[in-house]
Amino acid sequence: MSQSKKLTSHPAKKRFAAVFDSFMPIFATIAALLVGAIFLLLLDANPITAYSALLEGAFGSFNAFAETLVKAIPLLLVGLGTCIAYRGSVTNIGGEGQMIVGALLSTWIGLSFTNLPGWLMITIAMLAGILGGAVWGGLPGVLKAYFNVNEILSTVMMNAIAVQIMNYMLRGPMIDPVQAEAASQIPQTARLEMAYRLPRLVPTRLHIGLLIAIILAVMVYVLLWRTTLGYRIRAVGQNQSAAKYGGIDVKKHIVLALLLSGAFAGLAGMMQVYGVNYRMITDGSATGFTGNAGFNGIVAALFGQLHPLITIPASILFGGLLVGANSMQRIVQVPSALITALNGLVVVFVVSSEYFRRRSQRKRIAFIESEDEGKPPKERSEGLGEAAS
Amino acid sequence: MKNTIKLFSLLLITVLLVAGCTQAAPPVEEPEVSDQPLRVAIVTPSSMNDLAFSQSISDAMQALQKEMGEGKLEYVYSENMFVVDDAAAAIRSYAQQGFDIILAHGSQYGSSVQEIAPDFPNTVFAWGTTVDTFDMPNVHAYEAASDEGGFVNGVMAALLTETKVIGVVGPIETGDAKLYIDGFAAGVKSVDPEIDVRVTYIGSFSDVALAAEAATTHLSAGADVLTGSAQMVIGAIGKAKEAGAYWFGTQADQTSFAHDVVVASQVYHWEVLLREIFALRQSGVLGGETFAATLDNGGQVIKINPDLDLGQDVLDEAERVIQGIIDQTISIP
Amino acid sequence: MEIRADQTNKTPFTSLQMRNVCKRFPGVLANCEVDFDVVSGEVHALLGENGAGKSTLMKVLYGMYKLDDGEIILNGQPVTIQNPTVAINHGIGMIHQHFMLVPTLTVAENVALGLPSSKGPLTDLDVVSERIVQLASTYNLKIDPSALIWQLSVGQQQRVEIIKALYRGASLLLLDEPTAVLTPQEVDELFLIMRQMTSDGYGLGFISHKLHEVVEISDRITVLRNGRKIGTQLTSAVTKQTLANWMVGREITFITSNDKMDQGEVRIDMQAVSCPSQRGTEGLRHIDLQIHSGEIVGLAGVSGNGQLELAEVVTGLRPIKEGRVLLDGEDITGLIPGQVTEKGLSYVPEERMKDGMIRDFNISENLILREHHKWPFSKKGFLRIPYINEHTDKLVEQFRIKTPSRMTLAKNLSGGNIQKVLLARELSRSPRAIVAAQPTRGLDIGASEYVHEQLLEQRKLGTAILLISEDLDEIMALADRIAVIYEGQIMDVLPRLTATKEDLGLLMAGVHPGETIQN
Amino acid sequence: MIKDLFTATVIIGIISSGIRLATPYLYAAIGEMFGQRSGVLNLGVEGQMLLGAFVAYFVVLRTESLLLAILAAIGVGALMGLAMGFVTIQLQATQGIAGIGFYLFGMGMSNLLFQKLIGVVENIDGFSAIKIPLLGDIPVIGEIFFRQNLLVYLAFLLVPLAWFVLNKTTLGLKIRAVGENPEAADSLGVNVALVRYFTVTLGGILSSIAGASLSVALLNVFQQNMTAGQGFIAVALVYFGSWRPFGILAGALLFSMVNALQLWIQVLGIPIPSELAVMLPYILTILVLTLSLTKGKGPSALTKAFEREG
Repeated sequence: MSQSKKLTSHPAKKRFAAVFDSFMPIFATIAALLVGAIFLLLLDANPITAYSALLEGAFGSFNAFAETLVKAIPLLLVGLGTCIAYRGSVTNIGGEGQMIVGALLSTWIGLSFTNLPGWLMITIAMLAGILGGAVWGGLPGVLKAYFNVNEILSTVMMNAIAVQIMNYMLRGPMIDPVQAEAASQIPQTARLEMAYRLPRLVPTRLHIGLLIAIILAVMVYVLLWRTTLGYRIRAVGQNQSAAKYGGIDVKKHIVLALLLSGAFAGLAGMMQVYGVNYRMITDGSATGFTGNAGFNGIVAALFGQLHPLITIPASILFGGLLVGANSMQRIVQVPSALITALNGLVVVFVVSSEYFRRRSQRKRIAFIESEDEGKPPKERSEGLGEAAS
Repeated sequence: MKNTIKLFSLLLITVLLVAGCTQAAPPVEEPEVSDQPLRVAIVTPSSMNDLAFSQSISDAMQALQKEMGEGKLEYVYSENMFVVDDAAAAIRSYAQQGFDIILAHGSQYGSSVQEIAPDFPNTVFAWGTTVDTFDMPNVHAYEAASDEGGFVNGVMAALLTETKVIGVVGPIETGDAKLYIDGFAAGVKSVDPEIDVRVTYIGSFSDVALAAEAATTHLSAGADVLTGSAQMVIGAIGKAKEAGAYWFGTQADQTSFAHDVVVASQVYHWEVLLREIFALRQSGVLGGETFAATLDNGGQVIKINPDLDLGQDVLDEAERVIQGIIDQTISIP
Repeated sequence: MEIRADQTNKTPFTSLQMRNVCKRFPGVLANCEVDFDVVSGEVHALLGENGAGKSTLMKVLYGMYKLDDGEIILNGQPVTIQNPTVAINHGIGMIHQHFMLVPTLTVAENVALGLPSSKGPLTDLDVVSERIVQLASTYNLKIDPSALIWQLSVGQQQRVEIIKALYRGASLLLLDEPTAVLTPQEVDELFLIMRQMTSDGYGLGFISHKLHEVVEISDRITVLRNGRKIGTQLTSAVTKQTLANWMVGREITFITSNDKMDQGEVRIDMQAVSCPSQRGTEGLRHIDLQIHSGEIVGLAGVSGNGQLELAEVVTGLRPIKEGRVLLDGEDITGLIPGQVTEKGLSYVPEERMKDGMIRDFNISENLILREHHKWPFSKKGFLRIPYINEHTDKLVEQFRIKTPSRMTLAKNLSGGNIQKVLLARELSRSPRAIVAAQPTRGLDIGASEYVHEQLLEQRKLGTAILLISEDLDEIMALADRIAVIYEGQIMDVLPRLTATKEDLGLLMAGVHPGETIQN
Repeated sequence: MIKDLFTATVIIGIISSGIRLATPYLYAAIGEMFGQRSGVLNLGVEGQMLLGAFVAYFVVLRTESLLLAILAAIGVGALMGLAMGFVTIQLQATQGIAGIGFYLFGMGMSNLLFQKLIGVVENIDGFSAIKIPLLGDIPVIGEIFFRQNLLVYLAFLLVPLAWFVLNKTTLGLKIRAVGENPEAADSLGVNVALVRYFTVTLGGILSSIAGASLSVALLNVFQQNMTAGQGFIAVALVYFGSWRPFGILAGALLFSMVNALQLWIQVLGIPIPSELAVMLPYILTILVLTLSLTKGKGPSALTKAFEREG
């Protein structure tokens, strides 16, 4: 070590800066909402009333918070998949389609076997959801690894295909027998048996899926940093040629990363059916079923800095934003399109705030050695490469 | 990183505790006072001015407001609730806010109503379009017999086509759209079974471009009369207008959109049903009824474009069929 | 001079002075109060170990780094160089250590990039190509303007870099470690070009850590250490020993492997191995090469003649088309890298950050790359973190890796320490054979010494070592036998004791000593 | 019934439908291609299209001026592009996520503005078909190719133009260099940020025109969410076309014509589920790309932010 001067800032100050940084997404959200306030004013709505309604609607009561958590479940699950995909350096924007296929498969099984004990069916259904999502995510993986088909292209296309399959299944083979008789033929399945529903946690709509998702978040953390599989996925994601040199089958792990991320989305789809709606209904679009969770989950993971554990609170905050925004729409009666625009603003602001976080982080990190031709430390993403211990 | 996790968990726990402590008070039951305005909340899947399904309920509410007079009827809405889950949250929230009547204006909202209604026994829930009240005392069901209007449109279309080819542009093959389209086809066949009714479902409620191209395809394939259902058909109407082909509308009056070619529109007048629902509530009946907007009760009207010269025989035949459906001498297969 | 005259109307270069230059990066002072000057017609060498701040100083001059303190005076005028465009406009050109070329573009496109075109908004590649040929012939730089960069050898790519600078009318040329990738013959050619340029009035800044080259080519030498200037001397007035001491700050000794080892049986046996290259052309052609246990075989050759392919064929990274590879008599042809690893073969890849290490993994994670799936690093699919940590701490100490913690990401380590991590991983496995490609490239003297010690240590233990290097001095110092590769073929294998640099140089150029050189 | 597909009417119909359907894809995908060639992935195309569609429609509705409409669309597209540029180039935000943000913003804003400023859909007089003299009179071919509206012609002219700009101009050279090796471009004095701002803004403008081509040229109406995912397809087509204008043209035509084909399959009453027909273009696009041997490698610096050290 040479005369290179380490930055010697006060440790307490440093810790404060670190805490400040981790709240950056929240500050960004607030900034976006401030911009949204201008729109609200233009729409003759009082921003203070509106935003209190938002907060109230998201966290203001036990029931509201439960709704927020219900909303957060699919976001968290898709977000966990995103964490894995991101570590494996694959871009999975097929969460919507994977949710649908997972839901279809698990619903089909749930409707086909009516005499099983609830816990057994729920387990089977979860596996079916995982399987469906895994297939729908794994296929683009295979196409990418073995046929060099870009996964952005294939996942976009497969979202559209999944929607059509859903529409067909729900008006055809899987239609509710009652609806098949009726003139209107609403494209929906029959309702699941009472016993098959995911148990509720408290007397609200909040179901056990939340606990499962949180446990899974921990498992994803363990998977990524404590298992050889996670190690391999991350190695392939970071540096394919080094991974190959390390004896890792690169192609296989590209498929696995997409497959696993699809599996989580598939499970999210299953939970929407078994935990919330108890049947599948289609309005002809993906969003009608997923509520955009396939996309928003990606955003939630980003809120959570692509770390499975931080994605838990991030999903809850993001879910709260969505639930609260809807509630705001009801209270101040602004067009719902504003909510979509606000949602977009929040995403843009949060993703931009990364810049400021990185910048202050870079200032904090003392350079390790000066031997390296005086190159500045290019620490872009603390935490992303961090290991378990 | 560890700090971050700790902090977030701390935050989370705080929020949970706060949320737990401030548990919501049960919804206040409002005393029935007759001079209070009737408060209605509407949840619709598309936007309130979609020139189709959602707009029809909005028009009905405005008509009723006018009819009942100043300050007698208030209504709020949540539009674009295509996410069933969000719609459920909206329905529950309106119920908690103590609205008198909640209109779940979308067939996909059935499950949500079924879940929520039992928790709010004093609130009237009306679910459309369907016939299923789940045997609940505070759930009404309403639907539109859009096959009736479809049948009438079909009869007129059959009389107007020269090429004996008629094109239909639909969204997805279900629900109200399918009901209308099947009725339409039956109407055509009732006049001349030889006429070819060709149906395309474009798989989307919003893809205007594909709807337009579907119409163009029908026109290239020889169709000279077109119809279609759902909000994306404006693309198809435009193509019909360009080609000078007749168009039949449904769900709302589409005449204003293309004066030269829109022959007739099946228009819903939900106010007819809503009036009944309001009246029943006054008499203490909160649910259990099934309503249908039909040609008979005026919930459904065939609005014929007066500016088009269709020939008297077509108009007469349409009138005859409408009457026939009303007095049930004509039944739709 | 006439080339420059028709290129630009820039004032000809007379002198450059950098005074009291300071450059800071967050947490580190890269240059501190450095003075450096170049006058027309001279080569002024900047000598120093890696990390001494040589490149930083030049990048400041070229406008790639912002100057924090100090001043730059060009031709008597103080100048501010905010970015490379300004530098180019001042007639400063730079040949970067890592080439600044766009691999998917042609030579002409790379040269034309960023320049105004004679055809306004349209490219004028025909004009550019013509001028390239012209320039190239003046300085004997044979190059095809329509060739794509990725198809060129490293030496050729360097010529493109030189042409790029000349084309822009550079009259002060900064060369950052230009010889690192060249054969002795190519180095001689480069020096010839440099001399011709100085006699044409160019000023040259020459960065190197190779003492003998600096002494050979430069007129003056400035030595940097730890970001500070140690001294400037006329080359004619200074001894190598002084320079070396200035560089390192202590006395240094040069290691050689003079002790004769008993060679064991054949470890690695390549029999008529052929394989295609990266570009789909013939990479290796019927390679026959044996390496014995306890022997270091040096593979000399100009970069791009099949060294990478050979290393990858042995380590299982590249499929073999014909022939076979044996390890201790066992056929390892067609095994995938993981299986080859199992057999006890270690590999130190040439591009360690690209092929051997994962930038965003920490030291622990990088140390287990090869055997993460095996006991004792993992059990039933789970990593054994406590053991891995213990293992890391042990190796960090044993291999003297300088790092604040085992959690430090590889990208935040210095080049020398990165190589130590890599060696720690590869050598701690007690390998039967090692393929080491350019193991000291980019390392300072201290770190290079360390690597050499380690390799010799392994040799003592009876490991078979294939040392691939473009540094003939390194090969001459370490190898027992020297194989020379040229266009995918082994030209000859010479015992170290009888090999001369001249002969090796000829072999590297594809000529057998004694043969008459044609064309 | 399958053989009904092989009649002149159907084939002509498919080709001419394909040309119309491909028009917005061409604008949007070519715009996206410029961005990606310089290293910026923009997933917000859909939002830019919707805003462009709305603005152009609104201007025609109020002023009846098509020129103003296109200028307004260009203005809005440029603003959206600049915003995307600021976020991804200046602030180095993750490009994919930022794009999703802009998609949601554009979709929400266009719906909001529509509801607040217009409310009820009306038909407008958009670009009308222009018959190219002589060529337009050629039987069959004339009808398919030379009786389209201005924006359709321009979309197809854009393809060779884009090829020319990319491969034959100094600007194109800079774009390609910046997308492959920004450090090298930077060392030669190419302003990497500026080049990227240019391409992303151009992309925004072209996406916006893509939307306008729907609302004021092909359909002459506006409806909420009328692009129905076309922006995402456009992004996918850039990958399909291996970042080359003619590849994109091929992809856009393939996708559009298969879409036209599936409409014909339904019109002719060929008995397959309508959903299967609708998914045909998506399946085929994946299949073609899977089986095709020549797949380009994307620009090396795609999605990588560039920042000069020091």
